Amino acid sequence: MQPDLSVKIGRLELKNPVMPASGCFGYGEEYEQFYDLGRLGAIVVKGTTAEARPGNPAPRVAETPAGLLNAIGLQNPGTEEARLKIRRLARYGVPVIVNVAGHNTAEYCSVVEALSAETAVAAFEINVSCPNVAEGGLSFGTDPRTVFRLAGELRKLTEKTLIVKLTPNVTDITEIARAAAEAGADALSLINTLLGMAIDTRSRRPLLANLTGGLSGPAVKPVAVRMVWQVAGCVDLPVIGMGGICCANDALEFMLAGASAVAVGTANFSNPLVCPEIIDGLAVYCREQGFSAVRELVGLARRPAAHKAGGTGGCGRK
Amino acid sequence: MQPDLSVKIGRLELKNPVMPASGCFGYGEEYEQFYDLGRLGAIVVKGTTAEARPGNPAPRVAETPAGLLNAIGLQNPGTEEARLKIRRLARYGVPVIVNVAGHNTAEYCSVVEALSAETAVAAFEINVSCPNVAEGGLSFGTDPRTVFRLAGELRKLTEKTLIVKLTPNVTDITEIARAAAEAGADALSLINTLLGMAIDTRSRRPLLANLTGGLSGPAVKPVAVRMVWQVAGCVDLPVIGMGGICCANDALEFMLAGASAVAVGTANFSNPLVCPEIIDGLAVYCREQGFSAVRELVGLARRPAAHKAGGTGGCGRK
Amino acid sequence: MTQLQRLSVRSHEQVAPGVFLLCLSGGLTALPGQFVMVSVLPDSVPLSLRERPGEGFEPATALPACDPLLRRPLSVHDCRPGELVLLYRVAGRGTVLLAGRKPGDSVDVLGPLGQGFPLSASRQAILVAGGIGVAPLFYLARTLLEAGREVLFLFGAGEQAGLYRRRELALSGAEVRLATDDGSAGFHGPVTGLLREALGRNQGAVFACGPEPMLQAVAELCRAAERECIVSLEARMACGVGACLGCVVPVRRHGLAVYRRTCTEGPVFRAEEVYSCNPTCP
Amino acid sequence: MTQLQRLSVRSHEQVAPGVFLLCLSGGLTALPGQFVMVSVLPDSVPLSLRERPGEGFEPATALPACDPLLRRPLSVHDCRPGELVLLYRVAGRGTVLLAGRKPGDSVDVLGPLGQGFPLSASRQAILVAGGIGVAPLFYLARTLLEAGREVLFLFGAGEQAGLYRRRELALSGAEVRLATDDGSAGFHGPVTGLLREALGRNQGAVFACGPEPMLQAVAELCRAAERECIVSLEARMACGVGACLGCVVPVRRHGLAVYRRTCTEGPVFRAEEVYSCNPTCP
Ligand SMILES: Cc1cc2nc3c(=O)[nH]c(=O)nc-3n(C[C@H](O)[C@H](O)[C@H](O)COP(=O)(O)OP(=O)(O)OC[C@H]3O[C@@H](n4cnc5c(N)ncnc54)[C@H](O)[C@@H]3O)c2cc1C
Ligand SMILES: Cc1cc2nc3c(=O)[nH]c(=O)nc-3n(C[C@H](O)[C@H](O)[C@H](O)COP(=O)(O)OP(=O)(O)OC[C@H]3O[C@@H](n4cnc5c(N)ncnc54)[C@H](O)[C@@H]3O)c2cc1C
Ligand SMILES: Cc1cc2nc3c(=O)[nH]c(=O)nc-3n(C[C@H](O)[C@H](O)[C@H](O)COP(=O)(O)O)c2cc1C
Ligand SMILES: Cc1cc2nc3c(=O)[nH]c(=O)nc-3n(C[C@H](O)[C@H](O)[C@H](O)COP(=O)(O)O)c2cc1C
Ligand code: FES
Ligand code: FES
Repeated sequence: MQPDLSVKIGRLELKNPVMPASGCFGYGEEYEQFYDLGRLGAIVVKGTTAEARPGNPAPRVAETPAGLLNAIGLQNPGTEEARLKIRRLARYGVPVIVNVAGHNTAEYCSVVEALSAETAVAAFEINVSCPNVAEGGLSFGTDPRTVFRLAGELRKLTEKTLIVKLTPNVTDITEIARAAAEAGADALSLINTLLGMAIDTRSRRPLLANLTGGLSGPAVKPVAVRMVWQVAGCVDLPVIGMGGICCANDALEFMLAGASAVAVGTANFSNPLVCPEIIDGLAVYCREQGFSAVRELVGLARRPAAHKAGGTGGCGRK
Repeated sequence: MQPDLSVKIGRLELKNPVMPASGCFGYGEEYEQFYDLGRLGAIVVKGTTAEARPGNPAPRVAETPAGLLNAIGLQNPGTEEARLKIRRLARYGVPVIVNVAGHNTAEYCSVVEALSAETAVAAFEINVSCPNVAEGGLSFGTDPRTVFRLAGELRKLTEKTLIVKLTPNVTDITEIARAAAEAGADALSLINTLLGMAIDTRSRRPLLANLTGGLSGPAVKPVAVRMVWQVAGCVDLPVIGMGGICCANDALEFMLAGASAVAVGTANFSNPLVCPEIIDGLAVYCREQGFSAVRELVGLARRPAAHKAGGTGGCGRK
Repeated sequence: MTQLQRLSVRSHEQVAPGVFLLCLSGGLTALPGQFVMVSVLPDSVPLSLRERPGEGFEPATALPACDPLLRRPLSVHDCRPGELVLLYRVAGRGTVLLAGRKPGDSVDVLGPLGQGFPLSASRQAILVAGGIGVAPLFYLARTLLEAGREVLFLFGAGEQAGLYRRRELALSGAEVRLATDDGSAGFHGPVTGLLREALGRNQGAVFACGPEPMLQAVAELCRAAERECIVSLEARMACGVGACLGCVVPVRRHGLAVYRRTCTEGPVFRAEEVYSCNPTCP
Repeated sequence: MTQLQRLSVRSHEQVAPGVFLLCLSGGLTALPGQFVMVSVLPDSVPLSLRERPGEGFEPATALPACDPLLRRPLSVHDCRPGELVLLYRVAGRGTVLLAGRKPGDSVDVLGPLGQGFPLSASRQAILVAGGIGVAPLFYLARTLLEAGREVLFLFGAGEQAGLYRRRELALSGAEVRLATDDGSAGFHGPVTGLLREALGRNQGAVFACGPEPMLQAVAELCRAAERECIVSLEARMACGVGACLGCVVPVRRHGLAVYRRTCTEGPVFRAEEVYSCNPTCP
């Protein structure tokens, strides 16, 4: 029997819980050649701002141990060109989630307003990691009051599913999560990248032209799983988990910690087939472990008695 | 010509900038069999509390991509037994730094007071990542006022070099760094571990009995280098950099970012000889790149014009 | 004395599905029950700056690979002058990588580590292995037999294929009794089903290694029979040398529950110390 | 069409200290100037769940290795039906690992990627290579020669040992002129020292690949001589397919400075577009 992989994110129904993460999949064009994008649970497009943005100077990426630093700087074609690219994606019959970015509240609002009536758009994911120009460049996402205000403004502008994407660069992520929930977000996604830096010991300069960048990839997975665990435990909203997912097993870690769906970013770069492979792997896991629906797994690790099979692998005496 | 590897941390003179990180080297006993500990720049011992602590239940460690999660829970023999172990280390003629932990201010004070007159102790490193019982279990190190008060109390109790060890689990590490500096710390060390979690998809339970643990190892290096860069740029105190250092090249990244010395933790586990190898590697680098003293490297990456040799490795057009 | 060495792969064969016998040449002298920490990283990766000069790589770039980060603990399966033998089951990423090592490749080994089995003066001994738990008991059996002891080796597994190295065991001179859960070889049932009878006819101490439930059952039978019982435990390890305190197990000593390091005070413990203790007691 | 394939190592030899020629067998058809993204992880590591069933590994444990995380971009050095050849210099962790691959091992290759060299109708062409920059120009030379063009190949390096594959180049029928910084072979000085004279006697477009300062000097000479100049660039890449926007280079198009992706719109660019542009202009 084929396990049921469908999940719900607010009112959004996904046929499976796997989607590419924003900024790691462009507008889908590049990965069409590798597989039928119609297999995905959803497609999250590149962070979109009101007007086109050129992005940061190069070098923009640097490899780190099991990780990637990037400082793309929100290069994107602006809302109107993004609209065309999003419409093009409609052919796959998969919900398209628009990642929204801005340097001030007005810019976020303008993107959401412009695309709110667009039928090709299923949901908005609000990237609150952007530097907040009004507050001296600290990211919107580090202050619960700012997140509350921003999410509240956007909530008024759209009936569509509103997802707030949290930054991990904070002391207490639950505080921010609660602020987003109280402002009316339908779901939360996490984590965005951790702020990092790498230095080239030959040139003795930072490897990125922007000096610092965002860390993603397997290296950050334990931090991401911990934050999903914390947020899923304190807020009654569906969570989309991400950060270092490379295989079905990683996706399962997030779902067991409490994520209803997962996003896969950096892993697309090393393995363009990673998303469909994870979808297949989740089905294999459900079958082998006796689950008829993948949503039964959500948050299972939170319940001490939920051992269905297995054991501790002979390790650890409990 | 042999390059000069000596560095200063406040009034503390180290013959080279390399020391094992607290909790990763016990009290030195285990690594004596591999090399002469007298080669080290300093020795930082296990986090020490007033009374002996049993630590957390097992499993206490879990491997993650290029990283390690640990939840040892401050198992240590208490101040008086630690004193004997520290005296034993005096034979190596290397400064011994005592890492101090506690659940409340009184406990930190009692450890520092008890060991302040101990000649075998060269400095105290204050681990402010411990849960603060008085403040509901959030770590001391996440609130600048608490750090200011704690460091201020300890400053009154000792003339010895006082190092405050910062936690990376904060929104703005420079705020905490400034608080420690204002309270009279002689130096700062960073980073302690990032809070993380891993879940076993077979047992569907967290891999650590403690649920969450501290992430260390190469995975965290970009976050650590970024924080050293930020702190060295905002506070006029020597910084001891750590987080994922595995080889001389990694140590150099931290020094170029602004660290005056480095500590090596997790890497000792995979390579017991890592500390002397890094010391040798720093000397090789200085010779090859034409530096007569390693301290010339401190913060070099902060100065755009400081390219002495090399280039960008053919990559990046600047 | 504990050393860090690069040993060379002499032979490496799959003795059962997913189970490998790795023979390394090199001078490491270990006692039965001791273990080593093996680096699973491919040896083409330079481990440090030290190894680079003259190889044509640029100094600042040929960095250590760091995933998987930790060494893997493996028991000494056999040890003779100039040869170290390991028997391991592919369990995850690390052992998958190790399984790729070919004759002539080198393997970075830290050891010997931990306490060996205490060898009492008794003329007889009962060894109880479950599956891959045979790994350290094989060397113990050979050592005891060479010292002229009588060895009764009880060996259980899920199915016949899990009774690794049973032929070599039998050839060594031990009296081998098999048990399988599916009845495909020997006694149909758990290996503890053989132990009751064995305790009747062999007066030696019991040495056991295998899955946790098996160890508990063995310990319980020995306690009831007032027989000395020694178990070899597993624990997740980071350093393997006693520095990280990651591998502790709660044991009862002089009536007090304390944590002991599996890598240093273990992996061999007296069963009564381990199984009289609630895992979270200290 | 871009594909993800596992190709098998046919041969792998060190042609100069730290420089390797890797011949892979398999069906990938690329144009001169295109490149591939190569996974440097040892092939003993299962890349995904998909590959595991039936291999005896447990499903949830044999996870992908993830360090080094990214594929490495390498130019197509030569390409014939059923064969793909790469020429690379060991530069860091990734290429060290790749250098460990032995005949019979497999290598995971994504490609072909990027735009090839534009082949104008001109009867002649000047190719200018600096060191490892010979990698893509070798295939270009062969292709041009087979199409009956006249190829003047200017090849510079620090010393003679850096003139990789110069004999094979000469055998291919190109007119090869060498230059070394230390005078150990050919002209004593930079390869651009040969270009001025070459521009006089060969009317074809100039195709260049090599270190950044060399490319700038070549571009400058061509601009002065009003000769068409095509350069192949390097940039740090994450995805190689155009999705991450990590590999951009600022170029001037229709008077406007814009970022273009080296992996998709490049790696081959018109020199005047690249070198008329301040790196941070957009
Ligand atoms: C003292 C000792 C002796 C051992 N002797 C043998 C032996 O001779 N043959 C054999 O097949 N196995 C033995 N084991 C178990 C062996 O160490 C694990 O199977 C192995 O570490 C799994 O590594 P992996 O990367 O394949 O699995 P993963 O699950 O990917 O490993 C992830 C992490 O968990 C640790 N880990 C996973 N399972 C275990 C386990 N059962 N025990 C301890 N750590 C574990 C790994 O070392 C690694 O750090 C022994 C364990 C100990 C503690
Ligand atoms: C389109 C293209 C074609 C190339 N063709 C060849 C070729 O045919 N032969 C050859 O020897 N080299 C070629 N290079 C350079 C080659 O990609 C790098 O030398 C290689 O990636 C270094 O990897 P590493 O792990 O050994 O070095 P590390 O320095 O450890 O690499 C760290 C990271 O930086 C990247 N990186 C480092 N140096 C470069 C560089 N010069 N260019 C791009 N990325 C870099 C790596 O890909 C990796 O992501 C090409 C580069 C590009 C962009
Ligand atoms: C190259 C790159 C570009 C990214 N761009 C965006 C973006 O535009 N908006 C956003 O919210 N997140 C962006 N991210 C963050 C990812 O969506 C994701 O949150 C993060 O990378 C963690 O997931 P991963 O480890 O699977 O990559 C980007 C990440 C990368 C690597
Ligand atoms: C097993 C283990 C135990 C640790 N114990 C302590 C401790 O007692 N006190 C402390 O301040 N830091 C402790 N740390 C943190 C390290 O000192 C260091 O800050 C951190 O691990 C980052 O460095 P690394 O990546 O080189 O390990 C411990 C780390 C590990 C891995
Ligand atoms: S593994 Fe580190 S103390 Fe045992
Ligand atoms: S490498 Fe990703 S866009 Fe070019």
